[in-house]
Amino acid sequence: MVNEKESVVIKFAGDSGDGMQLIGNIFSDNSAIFGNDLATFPDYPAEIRAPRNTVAGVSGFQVHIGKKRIYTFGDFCDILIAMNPASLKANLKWAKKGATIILDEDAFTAEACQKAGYSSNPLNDGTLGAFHVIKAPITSLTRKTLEKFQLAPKVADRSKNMFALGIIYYLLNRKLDLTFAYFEKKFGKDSLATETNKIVLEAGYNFAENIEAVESKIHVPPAKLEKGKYRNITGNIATAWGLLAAAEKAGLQLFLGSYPITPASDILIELAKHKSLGVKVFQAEDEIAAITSALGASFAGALGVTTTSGPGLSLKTEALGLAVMTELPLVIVDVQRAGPSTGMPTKAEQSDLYHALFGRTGEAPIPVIAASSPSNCFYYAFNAAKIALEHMTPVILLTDGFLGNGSQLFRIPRMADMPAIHPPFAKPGEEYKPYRRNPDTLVRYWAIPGTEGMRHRIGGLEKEDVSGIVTTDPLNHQKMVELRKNKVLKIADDLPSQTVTGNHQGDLLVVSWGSTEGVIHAAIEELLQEGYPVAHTNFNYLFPLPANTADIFSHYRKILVCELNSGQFANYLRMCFPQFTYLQYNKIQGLPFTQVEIKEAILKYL
Amino acid sequence: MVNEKESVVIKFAGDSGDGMQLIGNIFSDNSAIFGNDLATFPDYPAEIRAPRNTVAGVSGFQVHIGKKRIYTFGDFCDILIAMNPASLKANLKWAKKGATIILDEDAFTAEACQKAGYSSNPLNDGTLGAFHVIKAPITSLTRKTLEKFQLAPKVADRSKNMFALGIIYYLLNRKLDLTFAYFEKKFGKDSLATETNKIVLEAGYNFAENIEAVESKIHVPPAKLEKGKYRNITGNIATAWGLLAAAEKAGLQLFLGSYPITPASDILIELAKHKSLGVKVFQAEDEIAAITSALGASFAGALGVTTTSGPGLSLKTEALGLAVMTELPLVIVDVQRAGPSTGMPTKAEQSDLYHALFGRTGEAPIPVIAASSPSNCFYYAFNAAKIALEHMTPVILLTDGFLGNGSQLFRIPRMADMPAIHPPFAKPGEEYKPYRRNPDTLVRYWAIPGTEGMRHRIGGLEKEDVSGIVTTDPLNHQKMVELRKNKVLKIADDLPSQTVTGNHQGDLLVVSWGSTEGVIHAAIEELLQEGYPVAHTNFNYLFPLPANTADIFSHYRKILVCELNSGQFANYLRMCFPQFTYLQYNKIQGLPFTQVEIKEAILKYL
Amino acid sequence: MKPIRNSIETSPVELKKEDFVSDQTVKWCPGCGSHIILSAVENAFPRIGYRKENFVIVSGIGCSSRFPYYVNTYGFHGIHGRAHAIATGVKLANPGLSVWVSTGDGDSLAIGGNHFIHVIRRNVDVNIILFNNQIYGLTKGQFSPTTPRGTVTKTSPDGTIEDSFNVGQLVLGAQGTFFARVIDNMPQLLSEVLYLAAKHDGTSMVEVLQNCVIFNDKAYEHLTNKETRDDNILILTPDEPMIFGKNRDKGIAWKEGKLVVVELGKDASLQDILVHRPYEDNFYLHTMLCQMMPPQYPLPVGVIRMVKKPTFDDLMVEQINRAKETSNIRCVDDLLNSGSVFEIN
Amino acid sequence: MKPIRNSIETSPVELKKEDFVSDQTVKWCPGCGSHIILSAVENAFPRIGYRKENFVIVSGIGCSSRFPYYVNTYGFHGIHGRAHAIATGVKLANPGLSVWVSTGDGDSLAIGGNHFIHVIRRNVDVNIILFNNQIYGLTKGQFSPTTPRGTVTKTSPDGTIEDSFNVGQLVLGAQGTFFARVIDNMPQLLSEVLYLAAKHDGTSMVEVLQNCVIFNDKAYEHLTNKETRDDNILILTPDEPMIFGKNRDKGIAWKEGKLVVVELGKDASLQDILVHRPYEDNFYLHTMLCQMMPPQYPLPVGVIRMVKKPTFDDLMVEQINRAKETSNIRCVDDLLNSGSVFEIN
Ligand SMILES: Cc1ncc(C[n+]2csc(CCOP(=O)(O)OP(=O)(O)O)c2C)c(N)n1
Ligand SMILES: Cc1ncc(C[n+]2csc(CCOP(=O)(O)OP(=O)(O)O)c2C)c(N)n1
Ligand code: SF4
Ligand code: SF4
Ligand SMILES: [Mg+2]
Ligand SMILES: [Mg+2]
Repeated sequence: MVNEKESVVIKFAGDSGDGMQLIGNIFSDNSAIFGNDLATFPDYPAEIRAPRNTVAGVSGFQVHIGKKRIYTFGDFCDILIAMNPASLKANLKWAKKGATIILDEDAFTAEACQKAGYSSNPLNDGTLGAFHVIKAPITSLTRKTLEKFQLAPKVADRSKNMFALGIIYYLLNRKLDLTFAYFEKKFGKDSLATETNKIVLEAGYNFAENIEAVESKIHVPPAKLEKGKYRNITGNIATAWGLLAAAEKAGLQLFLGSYPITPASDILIELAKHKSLGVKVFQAEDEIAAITSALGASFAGALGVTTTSGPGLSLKTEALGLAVMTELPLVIVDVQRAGPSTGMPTKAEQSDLYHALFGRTGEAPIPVIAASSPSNCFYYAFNAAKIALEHMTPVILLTDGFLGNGSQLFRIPRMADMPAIHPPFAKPGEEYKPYRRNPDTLVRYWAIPGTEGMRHRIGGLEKEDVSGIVTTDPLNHQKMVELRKNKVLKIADDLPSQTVTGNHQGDLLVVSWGSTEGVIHAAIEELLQEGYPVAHTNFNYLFPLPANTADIFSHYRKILVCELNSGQFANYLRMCFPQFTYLQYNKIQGLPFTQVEIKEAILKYL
Repeated sequence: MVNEKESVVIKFAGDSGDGMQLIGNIFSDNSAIFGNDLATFPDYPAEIRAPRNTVAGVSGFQVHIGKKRIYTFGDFCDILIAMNPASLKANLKWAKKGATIILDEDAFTAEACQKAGYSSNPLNDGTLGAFHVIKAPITSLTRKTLEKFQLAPKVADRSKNMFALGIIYYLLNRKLDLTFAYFEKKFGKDSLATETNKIVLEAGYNFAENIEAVESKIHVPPAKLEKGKYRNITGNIATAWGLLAAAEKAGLQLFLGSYPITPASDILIELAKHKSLGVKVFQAEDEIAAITSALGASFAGALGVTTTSGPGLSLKTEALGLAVMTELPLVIVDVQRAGPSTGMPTKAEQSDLYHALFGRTGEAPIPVIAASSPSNCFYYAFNAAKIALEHMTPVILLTDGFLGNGSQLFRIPRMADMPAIHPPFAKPGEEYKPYRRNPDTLVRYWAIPGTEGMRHRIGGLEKEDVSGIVTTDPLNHQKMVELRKNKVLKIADDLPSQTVTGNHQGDLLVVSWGSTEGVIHAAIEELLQEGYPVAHTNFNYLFPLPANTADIFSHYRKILVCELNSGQFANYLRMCFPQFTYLQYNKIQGLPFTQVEIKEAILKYL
Repeated sequence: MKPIRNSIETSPVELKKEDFVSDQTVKWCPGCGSHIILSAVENAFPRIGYRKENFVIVSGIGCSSRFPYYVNTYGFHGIHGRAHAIATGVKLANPGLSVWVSTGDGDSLAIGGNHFIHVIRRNVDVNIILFNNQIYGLTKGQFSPTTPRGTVTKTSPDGTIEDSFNVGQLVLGAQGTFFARVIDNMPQLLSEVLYLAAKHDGTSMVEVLQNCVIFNDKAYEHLTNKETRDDNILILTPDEPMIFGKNRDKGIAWKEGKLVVVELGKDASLQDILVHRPYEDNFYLHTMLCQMMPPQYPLPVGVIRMVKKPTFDDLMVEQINRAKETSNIRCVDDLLNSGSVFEIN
Repeated sequence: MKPIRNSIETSPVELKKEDFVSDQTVKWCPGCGSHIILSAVENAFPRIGYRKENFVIVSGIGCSSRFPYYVNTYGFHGIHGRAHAIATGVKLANPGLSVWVSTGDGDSLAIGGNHFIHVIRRNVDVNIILFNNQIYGLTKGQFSPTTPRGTVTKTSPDGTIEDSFNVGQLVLGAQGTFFARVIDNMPQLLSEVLYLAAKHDGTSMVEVLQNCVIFNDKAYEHLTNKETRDDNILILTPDEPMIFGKNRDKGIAWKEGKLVVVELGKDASLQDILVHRPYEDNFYLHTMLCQMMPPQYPLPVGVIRMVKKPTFDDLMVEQINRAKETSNIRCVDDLLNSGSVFEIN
């Protein structure tokens, strides 16, 4: 029997070494190719290999697949795979009532249970009473399946994850062939790894079938997606590709200066793979060298980019000021994590906003943009670069660990359809003055070293309007401060209008920015369906704000700002539009909002 | 004849090498000992020795002395000493109509006039028609006076400044003896320098007397100051001494980690002189080492301090987050200068406020305090340290170049009268938990390495409440974020109430913070005398704000926030008290407000 | 070994390894070289003999920088690259503490490179254990400034294009007074070296070649593998000739201004073999020892250099004491009333 | 000298000093050593022969870092300590530029120390002129990392308590391929050295001992004063014996693994005198030359070391070219459609 469902959330959980990320990814790809919309999120410990069987060491991967549009990786799961007691302990609270829980029975030894913090074995003490439990002796069956290869148990055990994946494939009524092909591509057609993985995957599938693990298999039909080519993509990879796309579109070389930091390193790692596109990737000695080398590259005519997370962004503060003064294009990507200080590096929050908006000495306005889904990281990275290049300014792009590591279906654009990028190159032949500006946009012109007749000098000292000569003239300083500010404010002219989901006026407008868009959108859709008079607007352009922002706000009696910090955007809105009153809903736990939380928060104010 | 005056502003101006700072200081000290209240401000070029006879190379020193209380170093001067055409060019706009201008006639060669940007000689072309001009052949008379010593002209010329000072002494009816004593103390009783300085000073004095330079000499009688001992002090020295005082009062060692930067270096230089007080001064390799060494010193049980200006503060950003997380005492002094980036290092403004309040990644609240006069730098530095030590938190103290380099009379306190400082040392014998808190203040206890029974580890990762064990528990993180915030907010309980000058309710409240206090106060006093219904409140405690702030604001129809930036404090107030509307008056020119500007701005809104 | 006696207070009772074991679960990967280093430290500390409250361990960020949590001392887990500066502050503020730094090749030589060379130049009396695994462990496998040229890592998919630092060479370039190198599989030698580091007045830099089993496994295989290690390693002992090899039949000798490997009994006799003198200020020889490496040479381990020079912290205290003796400003009241002061009555 | 021919485009016309003189007033103090350095650069650049638009000068902050304003090239006045990183970005992004850095002892060795050792280690092809006046000039006279121990300055009223860096020694410790030292009163030699620096592929570090007349006057008096200079300076010429002295009667020779000063005709003959070979990779000899200083030795000036090693920028381009040849991802459309992609119709 097959039971059709709109959407399903599956959480894979095991020890750090159990390979959960791998099967999570394989399953996601399989779902994507099958045609489901999806969102994923990995959730791993700070330690590289935390001690086995401890709650701190649990590595998880959540996938939300659907026939309908999927906006989040899901609050609670329908299916939980727990490879040991610690995984169960850490994740049971995230399982829906009645969820299916697949366990590796063999791992539930008394010792492991105790290490996980259980005083008795949860398999037998009623803990799982409310769930549909599939106890599978995964370890022993995996070993048995591989008996003929005479592998050491340690080696054989590495395939346990495939056994679990096989069970899932059965439950979700999936075929194995695409995954077989994947093994062949990855390990080679005739390799031992291909063979063992295939055979264990199949064994898991058969096991589930044989024990009739479920009354009815689940079928999540393909989503009705817009026509086109798709792929599953993480926010970090989308960011990297968006930058590559912008450089190509602008006809410039992409230069990345970066220093590794969780959760931003993957952008660096991704770009380092694409030398064939001409990108120059410089892993610097620290974040200061990363940003200043990128600024040097911009001076030399490249699209300079630097990528980092909170502690690294802090270190770039001084150079941001230099970028403001020199009015060179530069993209700074901050993949936010939970702070302050080292904080909780593998957890995310939205608490770098203050720094992005205000973290500079002197009057140093910098545009701030936030992506709001893994796949739109591509477009916002592209736009950040476009704005930086066309307005000759540093631009801060905020993403976060949820976006960066999470994945989503991405409809592949054609480069021909992407907007053009026109950097304001100085015109050859004309007399060049480094701080002469386009009177409309207030943007100065870009003269690339090596160009004849345009030798000039720029730097961090205050410069005379037009000529760029160093000066401390009082009125000139005031003028330059204002020019730099107005230049950035004028970017608003190029921004799309801010839009609203739901009622276009009324009682309550929910305001969000960045990665909370998905979950709030999902909650709002539900509330609208339930007949509540709500509306939602999510900001991607934070500074300057879209021109129609105040107009939108003026149509609602209440404005509720939801964010994963203590109210930084709300406070910023109080500065920008003091005429409105802002309610706040905040969470600072290193976790995303759940749909339930958002609904509750909204209902409180309705 | 002697003409009595309430107050006089004198500006000494010359080439960088002309020794204007020196005679400015000698004259100020002389005035202080004479009993005048006073304020001074040096104003020198960014270049060490800018090219001679250029406007860019002019070095100035302004002194405002009075019988009445002096709040500013004066908008416009009554007496201008101009040692060459460039000095005249740069400063004439700052001379009151009818001011006395003393010129070194010899320096007004055609070449020098041209270099200064004069097309004709201002001595003869009517430029000075509105002034009382004293043309003195200072160079030639100085050389002549020193003829008998057979000095090279270059050497003799170094005494020109004393000739000019002699003229001033005559004009202001001063005796020479105290200054003679000063020479003797500085150069030795029988040294050549003492003799030449004396003789030139006297020659200047006699010259003025002989030519009957003025119709009537000016007498500024001593001010009616409160009983006590006084001295003239700059803001930077007052800051250094305030820190020394706090350390002594707390019974702790003072540790300064610092890296030189204009205009903050003088604090470092001053503290390096006072090793006899046990202060440990560490000139670090950069600002990051400066702040982290200071934080290490605090961990080890000292009062850790770091001093800097804008670019340096930027670099300390990451370590500020660490100080927030470790909850150790630390004072960060930022002597603000004009930014952004390198900006105009020798000019000042108040534009680091955003960074002080918001320049951190993650949720990282740090108290911010601003001194508002050179002499009260002593008290606010003391209080910054007291708050840091008693509340176990980093504290940012904002001063600026005007305060740091400017001087003022300072009534010398007795250490016995300074408030006690009680750091929350952990009690020996009790079980120690690094993040256990005093329930009233939320302050954790301080266990100094070396203490028996209190070994513990702290750091930048999020820690479990009480135990301090590293954890990523979601609710713990939220709790810790809130505890750190509330701890800082509770500091407001210890702050003095915010006070108001002028009407206690009514039409217009002028709001300022930091170094603009004096000039605004002076303007308000005049307006009050002229019968306008105005009031003024100046903030020294910026975060948290004094508890009665909103109450004060609620008594006025209009609130005008004046600051030397584009409106950072005004925006901050919009966040804190969105119920009020704020008008703004801003200036971003590297110059202080003048009294006239402030009055005009206020009158516009009255 | 005897407790070290200097200005740091020694423990009145004899301490044991257990006195330094913390109650925190050690979260390094099973098989990580760091476990052995931890154990060596726990062995060395009681032997050093200071009161247990007088040990402070400071670190930056990295797998290696988790170290302070695992030793029961005062500890400060700092921010990335800044351990040396924090430690400098701790030591200057309180010279009665025995200050240790645990750091990684990224922490000390990438982001922390400036503090690294400056703490060494100043000769602040701190003891540094540099876990050199030639990789960024905590961030999962990017190359570091000690990763050999050409190595493929996550961020160098085509191999790195830069030479790595030779740690000892850089230390000596920055005028280091103490440099030792140990491999993580030599706990005994490490513990001994740590003792000597503690005893040394000034900055002691102990580089430990540490295997990262996850992201750079077997980087030191040729130095640890039973087959090859004896021929690839030269264990330095003060005042002993530099002899090595499975059969202890090879040695290091001078030849035309260069060091060469000779075979005892074949092309050299015992007298030809250089005797190791770490305490003689022979910059060139010590640098050469730092630079020697397989395949041409064996890798020297042990203390390569320990020479005397005044420490920054001692001199700071001296200047203060001298000022206290000579100045008549003895308290802040004196200061406030010094110089040009006048009175209004 | 001939124009340098490499991948940087040479000027089609012969350039003159005037081509590089900027229209800005030079604002250094009269008598400052920097004026001479400026003049030497303006002399050297035309001889180097590149198109004038291909020169870029990058700097940090300090008196020395005002340099870019005074030379008519593309220029970037950066922030304190970061010139090397900015210059790295400029060169990597556009290898067709001749990239120069002007920096001070504070800028490069205090705050910028980390970028200093890393640019050298990577051997990025930039040319660095380090104005070493042993003081922070622009901030008015605090000690720097090159200020000799014991010096009284504004921030060391009782004398500094730290050894200074020896620039050459640090450069070699960081694996430098090119190091030269010149005194600011030798414009000719400087101009020649700058030419060689430009010619060198890799990081060229030129230390100029520069007199700060205001805050550290006469720091190099013994090296510049007519009486003493000839006996205190050894001018190095490639392939020439190391002879010096007023009467050119002294030389440098080897003795028991050490360098010694010998008197020609007295305790040595011409054959005993070492011949200078900057291009031979003799780390030890080159380091010794860096360390030699009066009174025991003369101070060597000129190019001490220039050895070959691949440059970072060349290798980066090589890897990219190789990738372009081999990869089938040739544009972003290729990338977007690579790997696991599916289509909805
Ligand atoms: C300012 C900052 N930049 C980057 C990081 C990310 N980060 C943490 S540890 C590390 C490198 C660790 O390498 P290493 O010092 O060799 O330590 P290991 O983990 O190998 O012991 C990096 C880049 C950080 N925490 N802070
Ligand atoms: C981040 C930062 N810190 C400090 C300063 C102040 N500062 C400017 S130049 C300088 C040192 C200059 O010394 P050096 O590099 O030797 O240059 P010199 O002026 O001697 O040529 C310092 C500390 C600054 N501009 N920026
Ligand atoms: S990642 Fe490497 S260095 Fe880090 S704990 Fe694991 S094995 Fe050790
Ligand atoms: S202060 Fe010194 S280094 Fe700076 S310009 Fe003047 S003389 Fe030259
Ligand atoms: Mg490492
Ligand atoms: Mg200098």
